[in-house]
Amino acid sequence: MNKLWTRTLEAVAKKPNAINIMSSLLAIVGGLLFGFILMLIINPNLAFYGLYRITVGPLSSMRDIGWVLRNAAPILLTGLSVAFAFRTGLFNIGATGQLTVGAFFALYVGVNWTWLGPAHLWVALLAAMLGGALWGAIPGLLKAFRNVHEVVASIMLNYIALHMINLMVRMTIYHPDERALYPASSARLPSWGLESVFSFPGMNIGILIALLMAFIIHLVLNKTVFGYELKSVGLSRPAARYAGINEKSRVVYSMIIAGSIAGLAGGVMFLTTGIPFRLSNVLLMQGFTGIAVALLALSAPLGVIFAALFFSWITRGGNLADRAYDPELIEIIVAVIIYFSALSLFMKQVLADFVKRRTKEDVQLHESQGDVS
Amino acid sequence: GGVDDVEIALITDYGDIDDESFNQGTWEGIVEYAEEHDIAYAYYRPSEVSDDAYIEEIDRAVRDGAKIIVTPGFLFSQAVYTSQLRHPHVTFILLDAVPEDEDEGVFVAHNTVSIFYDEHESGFLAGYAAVYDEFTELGYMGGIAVPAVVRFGIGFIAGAYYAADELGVTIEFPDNRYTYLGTFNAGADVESEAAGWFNAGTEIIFAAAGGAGGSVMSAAEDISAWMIGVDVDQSANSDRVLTSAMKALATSVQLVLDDYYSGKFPSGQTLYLSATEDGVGLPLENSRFRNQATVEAAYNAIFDKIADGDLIVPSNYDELLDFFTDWELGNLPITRETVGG
Amino acid sequence: MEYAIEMLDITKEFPGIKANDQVTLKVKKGEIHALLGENGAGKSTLMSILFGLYKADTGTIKVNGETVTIDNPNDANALGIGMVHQHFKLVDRFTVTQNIILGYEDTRHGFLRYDAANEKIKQLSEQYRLNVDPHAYIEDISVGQQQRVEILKTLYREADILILDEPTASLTPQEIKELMSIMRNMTKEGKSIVFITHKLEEIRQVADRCTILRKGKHIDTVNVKDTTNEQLAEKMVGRKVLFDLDKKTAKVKDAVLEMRHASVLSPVTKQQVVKDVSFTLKKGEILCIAGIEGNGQSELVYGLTGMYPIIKGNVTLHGEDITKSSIRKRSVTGLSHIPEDRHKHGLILDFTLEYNLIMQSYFTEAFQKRGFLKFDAIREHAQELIERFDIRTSAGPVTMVRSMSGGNQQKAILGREIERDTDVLIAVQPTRGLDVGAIEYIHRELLAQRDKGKAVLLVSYELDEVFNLSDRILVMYEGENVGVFDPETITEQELGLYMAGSKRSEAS
Amino acid sequence: MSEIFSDLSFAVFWYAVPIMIVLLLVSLGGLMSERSGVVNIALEGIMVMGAFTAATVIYFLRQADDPMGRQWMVLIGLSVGAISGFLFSFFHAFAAVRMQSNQIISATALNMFAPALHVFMARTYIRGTDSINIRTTYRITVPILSDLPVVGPLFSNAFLSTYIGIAILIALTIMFYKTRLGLRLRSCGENPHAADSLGIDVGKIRYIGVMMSGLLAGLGGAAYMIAFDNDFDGHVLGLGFLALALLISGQWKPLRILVFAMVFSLFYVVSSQHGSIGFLSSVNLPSEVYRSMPFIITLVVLAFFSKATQAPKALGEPYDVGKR
Ligand SMILES: Nc1ncnc2c1ncn2[C@@H]1O[C@H](COP(=O)(O)OP(=O)(O)OP(=O)(O)O)[C@@H](O)[C@H]1O
Ligand SMILES: Nc1ncnc2c1ncn2[C@@H]1O[C@H](COP(=O)(O)OP(=O)(O)OP(=O)(O)O)[C@@H](O)[C@H]1O
Ligand SMILES: [Mg+2]
Ligand SMILES: [Mg+2]
Repeated sequence: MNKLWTRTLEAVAKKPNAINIMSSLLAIVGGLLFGFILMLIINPNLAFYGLYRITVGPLSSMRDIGWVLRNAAPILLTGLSVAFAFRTGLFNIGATGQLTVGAFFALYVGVNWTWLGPAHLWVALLAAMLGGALWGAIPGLLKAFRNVHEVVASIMLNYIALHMINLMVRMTIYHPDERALYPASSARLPSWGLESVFSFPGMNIGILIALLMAFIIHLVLNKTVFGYELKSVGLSRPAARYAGINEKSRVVYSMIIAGSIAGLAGGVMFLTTGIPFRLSNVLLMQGFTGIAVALLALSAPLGVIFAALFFSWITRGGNLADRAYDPELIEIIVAVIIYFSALSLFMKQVLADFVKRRTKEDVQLHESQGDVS
Repeated sequence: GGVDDVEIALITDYGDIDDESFNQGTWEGIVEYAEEHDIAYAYYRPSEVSDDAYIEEIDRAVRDGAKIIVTPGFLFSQAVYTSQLRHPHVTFILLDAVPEDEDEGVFVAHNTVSIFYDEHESGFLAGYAAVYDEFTELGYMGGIAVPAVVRFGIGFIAGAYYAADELGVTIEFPDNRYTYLGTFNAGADVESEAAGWFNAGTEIIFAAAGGAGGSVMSAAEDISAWMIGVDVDQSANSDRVLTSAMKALATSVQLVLDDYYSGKFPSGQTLYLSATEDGVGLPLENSRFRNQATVEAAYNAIFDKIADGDLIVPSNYDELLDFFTDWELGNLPITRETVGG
Repeated sequence: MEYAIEMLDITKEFPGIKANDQVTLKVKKGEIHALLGENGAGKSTLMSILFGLYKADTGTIKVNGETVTIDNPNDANALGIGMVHQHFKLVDRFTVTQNIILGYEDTRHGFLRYDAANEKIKQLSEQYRLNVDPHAYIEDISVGQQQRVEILKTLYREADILILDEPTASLTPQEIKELMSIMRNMTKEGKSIVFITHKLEEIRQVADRCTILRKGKHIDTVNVKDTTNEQLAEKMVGRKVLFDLDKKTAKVKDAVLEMRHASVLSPVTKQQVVKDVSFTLKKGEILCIAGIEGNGQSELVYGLTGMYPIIKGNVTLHGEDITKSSIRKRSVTGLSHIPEDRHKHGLILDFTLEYNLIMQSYFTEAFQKRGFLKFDAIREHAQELIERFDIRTSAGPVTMVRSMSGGNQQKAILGREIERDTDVLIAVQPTRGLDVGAIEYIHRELLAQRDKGKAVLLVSYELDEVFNLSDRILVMYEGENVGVFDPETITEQELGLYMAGSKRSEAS
Repeated sequence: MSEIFSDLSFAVFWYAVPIMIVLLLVSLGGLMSERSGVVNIALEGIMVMGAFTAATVIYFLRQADDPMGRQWMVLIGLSVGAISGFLFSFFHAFAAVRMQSNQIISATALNMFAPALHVFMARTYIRGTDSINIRTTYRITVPILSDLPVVGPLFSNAFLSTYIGIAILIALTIMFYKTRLGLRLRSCGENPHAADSLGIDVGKIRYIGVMMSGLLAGLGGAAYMIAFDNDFDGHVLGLGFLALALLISGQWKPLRILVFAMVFSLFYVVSSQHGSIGFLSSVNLPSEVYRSMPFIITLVVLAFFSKATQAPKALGEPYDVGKR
């Protein structure tokens, strides 16, 4: 037993990824602990109920799991977008704007181009990516050729998108209930039976699309020449240039791709009914959640999958604990978890030391036994 | 889980029950009634703005034992359509909308009543009273051009010019003093825009813009100008609120609750509450008219006219045009593009 | 005899390596004490401990006979110890004065007193003939001047024990001469100096005694007068080092690279830094571009490789005009480039070694198929190069390059570029900051390439390197070609005159 | 003509200036942090924290029915906002400096934390609802000064925060360029290794930088709430990010930041008052166009005027001695 424990620890010690994952888990546990203490302080009698609802609640029924998966899809994509940009040395704080533009493009096609027939949905999704790409391209170009800091450009573009898309919707696909029209049935994400599996009408294939995207990005970044170039530019522009990589164009491409992923999130969110694309002057928060998701995943495309699922899960838990504790409590807890995950470096150190100590002790243990025999 | 039971439940569409508007009005009605007859009540905030979330919240209310579920706002039409069928033994009060399904269309089930308000009449009364209170430069700020907001605006125009004609005064209410802010949220830009109008001479702004109305209030305070609140009596929020173009959310909900408990529930009906039913109006007692007496007299008179159907208040742009020609109010300075709807 | 510094049995371990192992160093008052050792021998570490940047695991330090503890640079300053670091520690966007007073500021009513500081700095820089302008911004002054600012820092803090960590690594011959005389002046003032360098000649010129480290261990401390360079080198490397590279006569063949009346514009300064330069590079020769640093040599190379634009004239490679071609185009047409700044351009420090080794060829059939990388091929390729150029690493192909020592990083670049087997090899300052062992190795490789019939263009600021390797010498002064010479016929002094601009030949 | 002028001067003095002050305060906060080498995208969250605490104290002070002059409440509100921002930013400092962690993650955490805390507290302990309402006018008119010819308007119907803001701008700029702390702060952002080798405690300096940024951002949040969001619901509508944008646009230099803050807030107000400024009121574009105008203009300005970035060289790198 002890040996097994040690061996796993050694395995962990060898694999840096494993250490990363463990430190992330540690952060999560720490955050939940903090939340529990908070709940105890606020209302002791409900604390256990609350913790139970938050953690187990979202997994207690297929329906709840359905919720988790459905809401994971958009933040998985925005997270992916941010993570991808990070890996190529750019901070895409504009995901929310790209998402908004993507959503409009998708809805415009989804509402009007009914003549597309069976292709309708897929064209709408492409439109979403196109819209996002467009909105991502602007800061990319500005950075590459007028060296405007991408963060500034993106922030400005977030607001421009917000207001201009409101206008576009008002002029083209407006529904008097302060929202965009729902897409035609031919442009709605099908559920491929997931609906009945999860007995949740809101369920659709959005999550599958998101997962697919995550794998594609994983491949692009880690297996392809293009990914190699992007990462080079991300790590050292001058060196990339020396290596003959056209770093300007790579910057633009990477923003275009990041944008298109965020745009796709817009499509996945709104190519359905029952979720209105509302006219409002507040930025869609999925874009910002994406930043947290990407960071919790240490910008690894596959890690993003888990980070997004986790976010969706814990948020769901928060809503389930409603009436015992305000859902804002969960937002607080999530924030704390993110914060702890920021301390991952520290956590890793702790883990590494711990692992070392354990293994050392063990070795000594065995040696002493050896002496005895 | 140790959460106590509920009989009357309110589901908010978005925002909280202190939105100085729909949720608040309805909630106050429920609280008052429930406290009086001590009935358990509670309100629920859906996790997001989506039919699924609404339906789920309704389900949860039902699980908590809710017998009556009040859903204020048009966003609920689909959710109530679905739920009224899934919970035939639960009663639904839907405000400002009818249960409607994307494909199936409208259907008000036996366990549901939907209530509309004639906002245009409320707006008319506000404009009328303002002009009678010797305001000559008026403006209108709507949140977003949803039907109710548009009707408020149209009524306001009609009322203002109608009063001006009666009094034989000329008023300033030009095209660029009628706008939709594109938001229901408070913010510096809204406050600044309103202040700009006041500074340029506008004396009073009718703000049918939810939270954004608060920014108009701030502006009015800063520049000691006036504003007119909406939906609920907002006089308490600021002493710059001249009056409020109310919809009797509280009272209407209470009426229906009363009917329900006395077994006279208007099953499957769609009620249009107008002046006739005291469904709309101004809170005279809390208004700050500069010449209270005159305004009150005029108000009561015109109110009865409307209530008795002697005066038909326009509710869309075409009717507004006709209204102007019928009553020879001169030509309408505010364009169709601006009013929209 | 009294010692200014005694470092006794110092041990310092970094994760995975003992940088110092029971090292002892004793520096007499008023002497210049050289510290010699291969790359990674532990010189900087030892000095960092003395200066309070690192904390020794074990061992004691005495200053002027007193046992002391030095936990941070402040303690060191208090004890009159000052250090000039191997990698300059200057704030580019600050003025000279700001850099010098930083951490040692003098204020009146809470405001900085620049006037007083400027005065003191002027006075010091006259006393030691450093001539630096207190108001100049660091990013605007030459490397040599930056060096002197570092020295001024220590003088400003009235240090009387100075540590100079490879101060000459990036200086021009002239600047080195000046530095040496500055050092002598300082010892006249009674200051003691620890002098780290890889250049035995310099030790011979200024140092009184020399301590040799190898792989973190103390090997010996000797009087410089009583030992030969060969002995020093042998102690340092642990084997005989051959100084005379048996250089065969060049078998020069036809021209590959030609530059005609080319002018290069620096995107940074927007200045025309290379003016109307022409030359021809032939197969089988090493053409060396000599000159004092900052006379357009680097920019000339940037122009050749396409990193800077050529605004006038043209360049042909194999007779093909590449004046306007992209960097990639040129490198595939047959240019290899060992860049001047190995950290900025030559390597991606946070990539693995194997990834760095394909920087110039990842896109070729060898390493990719339909846009996907061939990881096995990449791994093999890395192992080959590690073998062939004996690149020392902690984890083989997957070592993070950042963690490798300077010498091995340079070997990696060299290997990558040579292995591409192009006709033209451009090497800029390939031996900067490397120990004699590594230098010897690299010199041999360059000669080997030339003997294989490659054309080598070498940019070097060190005359002995120039004379040891080159078949022809092109001297640049203020961006112009002031003459091409035969190393056999021209003397160092004469070349020096051309480099200083006081002489021009019509032959160019 | 004169009418247009009066419209404009109204727009400027009543609204552009207060908004500019808010943005300026927060950007300067960002400056302190980023010039010391620590990225601070937590400005948004810290603003919320400042606004929330300020709103809370004023709310309870007012329970006692304005026991003191309004400006006293404002002063207390601002101070509390500043202090809470200062304390709140400690968490970012701790993670970014002490723990050498990714500086964006901890900041993101703060951004998520503050609004949640506001709503939670407001609902559970303060009012039972999302928002804390302290609505009234907090404008101030200084007796004599307001009659002065040129600067007069600056002293009538202004906010206390305006004067505080201006004072801080001056003090900070001097501190930044003329004092020991300023010099050390900037050195830590440019080359911490150099600073360290000269015996400067990089960690300490960065703590100071980050927490000063917290102080200013908190102050800015409070100032915003008092001036424009009297019914505070835990959102500052991205002003924190905007301030960050101005910081970068201003190339991390106080006076350039001032310029950008001025330009932006001017366009912001003018476009929101288009309906009432003489010549503009005739141009009748959709309101959305006007709303996006200030952002578009800023972007265009940047596209034409941003040269090589002057970002602090060590910005965003956790400082660890070992790294070579
Ligand atoms: N901060 C550090 N962390 C880990 N290893 C280190 C660190 N600093 C130095 N080392 C290792 O310690 C050994 C000695 O390094 P040091 O810089 O002292 O060598 P050096 O003699 O100065 O070499 P050079 O002549 O190239 O400057 C090297 O193997 C180096 O990789
Ligand atoms: N050697 C000096 N003598 C006198 N004054 C100096 C000296 N060096 C700097 N100063 C003064 O210190 C102040 C700050 O100068 P500094 O060069 O740091 O500003 P800056 O570099 O423009 O700052 P930023 O990096 O924000 O552009 C200026 O007033 C400058 O005049
Ligand atoms: Mg106000
Ligand atoms: Mg060294």
